[in-house]
Amino acid sequence: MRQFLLARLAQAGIVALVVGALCFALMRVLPGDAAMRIAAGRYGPDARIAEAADKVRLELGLDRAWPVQFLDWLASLVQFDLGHSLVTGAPVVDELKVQLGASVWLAAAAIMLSLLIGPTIGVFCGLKPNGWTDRLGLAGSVILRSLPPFVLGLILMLVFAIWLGWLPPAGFGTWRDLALPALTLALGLAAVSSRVTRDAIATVVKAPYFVFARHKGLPEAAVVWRHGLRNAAIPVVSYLGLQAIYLVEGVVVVESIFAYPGIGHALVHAIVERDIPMVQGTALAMGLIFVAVTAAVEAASAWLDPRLRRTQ
Amino acid sequence: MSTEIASPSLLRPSPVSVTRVIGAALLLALAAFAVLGPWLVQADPAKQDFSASLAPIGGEYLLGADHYGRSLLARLAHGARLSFGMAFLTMLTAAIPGVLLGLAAAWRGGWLEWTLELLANIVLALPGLMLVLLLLAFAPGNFGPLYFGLALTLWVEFYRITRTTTATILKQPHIEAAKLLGFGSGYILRSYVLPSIAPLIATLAAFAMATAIIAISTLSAISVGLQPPTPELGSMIVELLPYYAEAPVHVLLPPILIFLLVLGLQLIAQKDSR
Amino acid sequence: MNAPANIRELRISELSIHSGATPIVRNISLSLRPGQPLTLLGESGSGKSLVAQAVMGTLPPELVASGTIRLDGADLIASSPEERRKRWGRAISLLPQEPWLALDPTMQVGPQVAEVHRFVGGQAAPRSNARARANLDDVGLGHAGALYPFQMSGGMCQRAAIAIAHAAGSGLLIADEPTKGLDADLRDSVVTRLKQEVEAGRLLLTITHDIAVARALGGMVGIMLEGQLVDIGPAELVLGAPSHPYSRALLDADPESWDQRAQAPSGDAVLAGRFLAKAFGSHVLFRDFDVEVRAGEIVAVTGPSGCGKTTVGNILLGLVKPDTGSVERRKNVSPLRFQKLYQDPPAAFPPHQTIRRGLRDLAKLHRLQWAMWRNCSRAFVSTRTCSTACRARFREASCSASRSCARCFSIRSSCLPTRLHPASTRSARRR
Amino acid sequence: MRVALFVACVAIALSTLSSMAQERMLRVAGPWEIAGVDPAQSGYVFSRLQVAETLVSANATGKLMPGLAQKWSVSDDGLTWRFTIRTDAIFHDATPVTADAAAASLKRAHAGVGVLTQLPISEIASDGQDVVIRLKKPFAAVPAYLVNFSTIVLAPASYDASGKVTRIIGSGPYQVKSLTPPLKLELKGADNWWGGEPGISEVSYLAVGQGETRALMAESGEADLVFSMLPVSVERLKRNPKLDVHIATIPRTRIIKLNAAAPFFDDVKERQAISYTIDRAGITKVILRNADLNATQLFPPALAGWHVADLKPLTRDVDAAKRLLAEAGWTPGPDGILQQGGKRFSVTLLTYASWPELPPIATALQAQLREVGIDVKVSVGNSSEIPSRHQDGTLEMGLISRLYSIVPDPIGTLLEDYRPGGSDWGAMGWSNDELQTLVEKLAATSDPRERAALQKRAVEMLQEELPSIPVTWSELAIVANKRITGVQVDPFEVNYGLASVRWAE
Repeated sequence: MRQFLLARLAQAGIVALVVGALCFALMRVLPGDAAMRIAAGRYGPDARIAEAADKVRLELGLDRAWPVQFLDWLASLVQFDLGHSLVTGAPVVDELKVQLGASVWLAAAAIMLSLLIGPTIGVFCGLKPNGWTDRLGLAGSVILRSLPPFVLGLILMLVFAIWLGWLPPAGFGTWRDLALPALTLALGLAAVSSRVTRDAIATVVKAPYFVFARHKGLPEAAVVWRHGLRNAAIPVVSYLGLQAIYLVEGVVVVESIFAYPGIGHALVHAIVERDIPMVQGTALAMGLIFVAVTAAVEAASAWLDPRLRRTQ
Repeated sequence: MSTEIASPSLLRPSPVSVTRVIGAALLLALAAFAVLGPWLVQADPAKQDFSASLAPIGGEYLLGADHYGRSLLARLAHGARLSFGMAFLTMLTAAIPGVLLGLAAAWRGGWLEWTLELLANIVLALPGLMLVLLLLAFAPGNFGPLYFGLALTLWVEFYRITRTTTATILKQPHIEAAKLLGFGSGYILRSYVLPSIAPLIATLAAFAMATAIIAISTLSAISVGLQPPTPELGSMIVELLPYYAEAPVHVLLPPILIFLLVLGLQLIAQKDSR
Repeated sequence: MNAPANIRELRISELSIHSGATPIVRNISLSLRPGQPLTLLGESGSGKSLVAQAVMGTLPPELVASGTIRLDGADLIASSPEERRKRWGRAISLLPQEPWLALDPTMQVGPQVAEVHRFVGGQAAPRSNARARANLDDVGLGHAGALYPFQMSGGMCQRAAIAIAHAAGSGLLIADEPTKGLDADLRDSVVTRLKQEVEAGRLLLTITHDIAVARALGGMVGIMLEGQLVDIGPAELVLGAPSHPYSRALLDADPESWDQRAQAPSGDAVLAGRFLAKAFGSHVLFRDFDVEVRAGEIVAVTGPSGCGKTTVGNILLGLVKPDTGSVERRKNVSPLRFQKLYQDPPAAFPPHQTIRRGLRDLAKLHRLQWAMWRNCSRAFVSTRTCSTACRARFREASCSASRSCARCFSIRSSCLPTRLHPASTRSARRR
Repeated sequence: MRVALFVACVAIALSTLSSMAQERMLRVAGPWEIAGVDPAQSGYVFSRLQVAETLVSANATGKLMPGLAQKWSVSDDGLTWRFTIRTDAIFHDATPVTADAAAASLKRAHAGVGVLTQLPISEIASDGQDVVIRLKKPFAAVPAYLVNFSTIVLAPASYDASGKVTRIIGSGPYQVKSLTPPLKLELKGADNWWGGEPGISEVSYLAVGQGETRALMAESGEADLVFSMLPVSVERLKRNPKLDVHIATIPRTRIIKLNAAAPFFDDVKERQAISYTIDRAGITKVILRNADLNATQLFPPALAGWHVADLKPLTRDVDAAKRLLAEAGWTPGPDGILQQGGKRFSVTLLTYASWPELPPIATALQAQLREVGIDVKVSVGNSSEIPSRHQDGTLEMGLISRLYSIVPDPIGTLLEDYRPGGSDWGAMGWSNDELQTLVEKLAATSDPRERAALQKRAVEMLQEELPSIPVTWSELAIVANKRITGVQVDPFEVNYGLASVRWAE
């Protein structure tokens, strides 16, 4: 267990370093005048950007040699200081707390909802492959996959906010606000996870231990519950782990349509506005989340599948 | 219990499954629409006619017109060619290196595998959106960085799946037997490993194409996609979206094309039920 | 619950199984009574497993059974899927082949036994657990309740499966190839267990290709060939003085009845291992192991499973590196001339390639005359012993008709001028 | 099926809970995000939502009104302006608004990047109850500049030791209860605003970037007051019996910024031809859904004195455009694109998505220009690319949205945009001595009648020369739920008068 943690910690360190360096390098080589972009980001499109950019350049020391800037970043990183956003001037850590925090909540809610929807449907589809439930499940999954998230979001808003009037179309802060964006994401996730689950269940159903469990005389519910779900969950969990990572950053459109202050939104702004500390901080946080999620997936897989515990 | 007796369905030549035929027909029809459509539909997809703004379906414009009065049929045909072509290209660009690197990592192991694993993990840890946006910053509005950026984030999945599946296959006795019989690595990978992983890769590829199209539309939604007046299915949805209340069917036309593509791919890639 | 439900007779009459219009099993009639187990003996593809499936009610939907199967009067063929399913565990239980695959890999063995009491017997959880422990104790696995299947040997899994089949207390026990993949010692202990079940009053229907099992179980023996029951009668009679020519051929093919092969004069050493040692982790398999194989010589390495027999073979073939020691091969002998026959022959064929294609590629690789090979493979296809099913499967090597594969495999290896065939456990028993 | 049922149950539970949670809070939604607390960055949010105030304010016609300064005067030489701070104004931290505090805020604004940097200021000081601004040369529009949001007056406690704004302590009717950048701001009524108690004491502002979402917030009743509606939603919202839609034309014009130094646009005929090519009526009808926004000249009617009613309007005339282009030496090439001396008339139109309607208008312009044989590539980028490409001279065409009420008097913007050498958002590679003299004279003149003539002439010149080509004017559409009354539309977007909004009974 300690070894596992240490290895994870080392991995996190490597990820932090590489991600930071990579972002820094990429942001450096981007064409265009960073000061101009920062100025536009700060003062908006009506401002006198060129003049503001001169001030920005001076204020931020963007003229310094880039190794100096990078070492600066590293030195502060060691003290857990991610610097200040070049655009808002607020500490990057504070911004991340709000935006990454909001995104993580959203992602968590989405995953929870998708777990209720996707695998449940997947199990019913997988128990009778090619039955009508399965075909319906396939159709639903394909429809949800072909709708871009903003279209799906709009449809949900129309249904839940306008037609039924149950939920607010946008906003954040309460769990009512979380419901629609989370559902939008969850449906997108469930579209795939239901198929993954369906395939996993269909495989399990054919497995000798599942057949034997039936031959033992167990009622079907017990067979599925005790021998089907756990075994089918193994591939589903590793799939969901990957999804969770895509989710935290892949939600930018959902965030903007639901006016939800997430990290995707922040990242897009930070990149467009050349807010290097913000991009680095975000990428770093995302990298660490990636490490954490993979570790969690490994732990969950090991819990589900005793065969994996041997190797640890 | 039945392993000892040949299941009778194996006695007959296995019938090509109906769903696959439907899937293939669907894909063929879409491919024809994408390839031939732009030639058959004479209308210029960029020609505007304000008097025909949001013309209804079935009138003078067969599939209606968008808010600028541009023929939606022409735009869909050109858009299908571009979107499907680009998705296909993205998928190939992701799949080929992904599969090859996966095979290499599983076959050679050692430092090569270690390095590739690290690389894959870094790419996974880097937000994909960031990669695409950064690449796009070099040449805004161009296909090149857009599809390259998407491929760069998508190859990892191919790599990971190929590596793990190949690793399990390579442990099986028939590989060992082939080695003892003197077959070279090229032959083993080509004749033994590739056929085994092909169905999985096909499924992944289907998903990757859908992902690519949706990703491009998502990027259009945050105004970093392709530039007007390029007819691309994703950006068409974004353009038409504000008119959802007046012309809901118009908005849904491009998603319907995407739906047919994903459905076709899904049907064709679906695992045999047996 | 463990006392078997009282079933007096299983009577199969005129059982035929068709796939479309093609009969696969024809006119089987037999009956089973307490105290008198019945063993169906036959080759792969002879249809014996289908008979068991028909009794169990698990025939694939494309197969149609006709005739009657009466279990104390109830007609099994006529009953609905729900009725059949109700019988599982309660009236009929099945001892699966390859029990290490039939046990849930993610669940400890104890609960897998206990759930039978819990869900089939309707017992409360603590009571089910206690009974499960007793069941496991009965088969000598009292200590193993907390183990996962992957932590157990094949024999332990087999015993666990027996405990499970036993737990529900059904009146009829069907054992489908109960000794598949087990070595001689384990085989004997499984047979002993089965005999105990018979003594406890259960009906026992055993499906096997292993004559030794049939002999040991006694009772009645039926011999199946191409879907027909060609011979049936008391074991001593059928196995001792077979009347049917096929029965005789089958018995002659049994390794037990093989003639002792005269030891060929020993030539030079073709292959030798000196001071071999191998350990997996902290588990030492062997140390200072010496072995030498001379030309014309057959060397057998025997021992219980897990003792490192296979590893020795792999070391000699160069597939595994020994921790210490060295392997010497005769000079100027191509490495291709050291080949291996596999324990599980089907697994040694690529699942996505036809055997013909594989052989052709092999011929091309070594610049051999394909014509000669073609004959060789044709010869194989036309052998009478290769059943219909098997012939169809010849197209796809994914067949699990293992003997056919084994034969096929021998052809493949023997086409190369091979000097050494380390053969794995199955043939290691041959002396 | 079960899932649907479950979702339905959850939703029902949610809806019942939600109705209980309804508070009497004025919920406002608008497109602006709050990037930071610096007044130059997001002072407009705090000004519009009446958290902070400026010395001078403006009414709906652009007439200057007293704000924190109850009166102002200028010395005879035009070099010294005195603004007298009202005595009853109090910051939200209960300290009084003094001339000292106001001067400090203005000094900071002057040192930063706001509009004050454009004034010829030599000194800002306080003198008793007066803020004194001394100039290097006379400048008539100083009070108008003090309307701008970057000059909001904040309490001394708003700044940290280095002079950075850390929080907003203003003097308006609302004070900040909580701020969650970049999307949410919650306000509560200030205890003793000099203008009295606000009608609704709790306000929450949510930044909603997506226009469709804003419309849905209004329709669902989740927001009481929604700013800046998409043109397509306006008609639908007008039909909604629960909503009131208010529309005002605002002093913002979408113009094509041209590089008059480029061979494509160096001839005034070429610029006029482009103007003739543009189907302004079509664009306003189809994309903006409001034919009144057809920009027949640079300034909209709302800008009194700057809109010249009898000016010859800019119209569409494709034949005239073709003729002018031919006169300028452009002949159709084999591919239908005009060429001159082997050079194709192929240009890049740069625009940005900060204003959602710009890319669609650019797309329309692209198709229209193609009709006369001009090949336009549209490039949608970041707003900074326009000034950036202006600076390095590579810009050919840009579609921009120009605000003429950065100070309520457009002279500030004109002064900037059409100075010699041009400016980021103004002319490029174009200068005109006559206009320059006119504008400078205007800047120093405060007599209205004298100004009117000068203004008219300036507008006429811009119409003839077309250093940048007006395309459409802009409107501000506000949707208010009928639950509330007293909503006003401020075309200058100085403040939205939330304090006077009441619950309708």
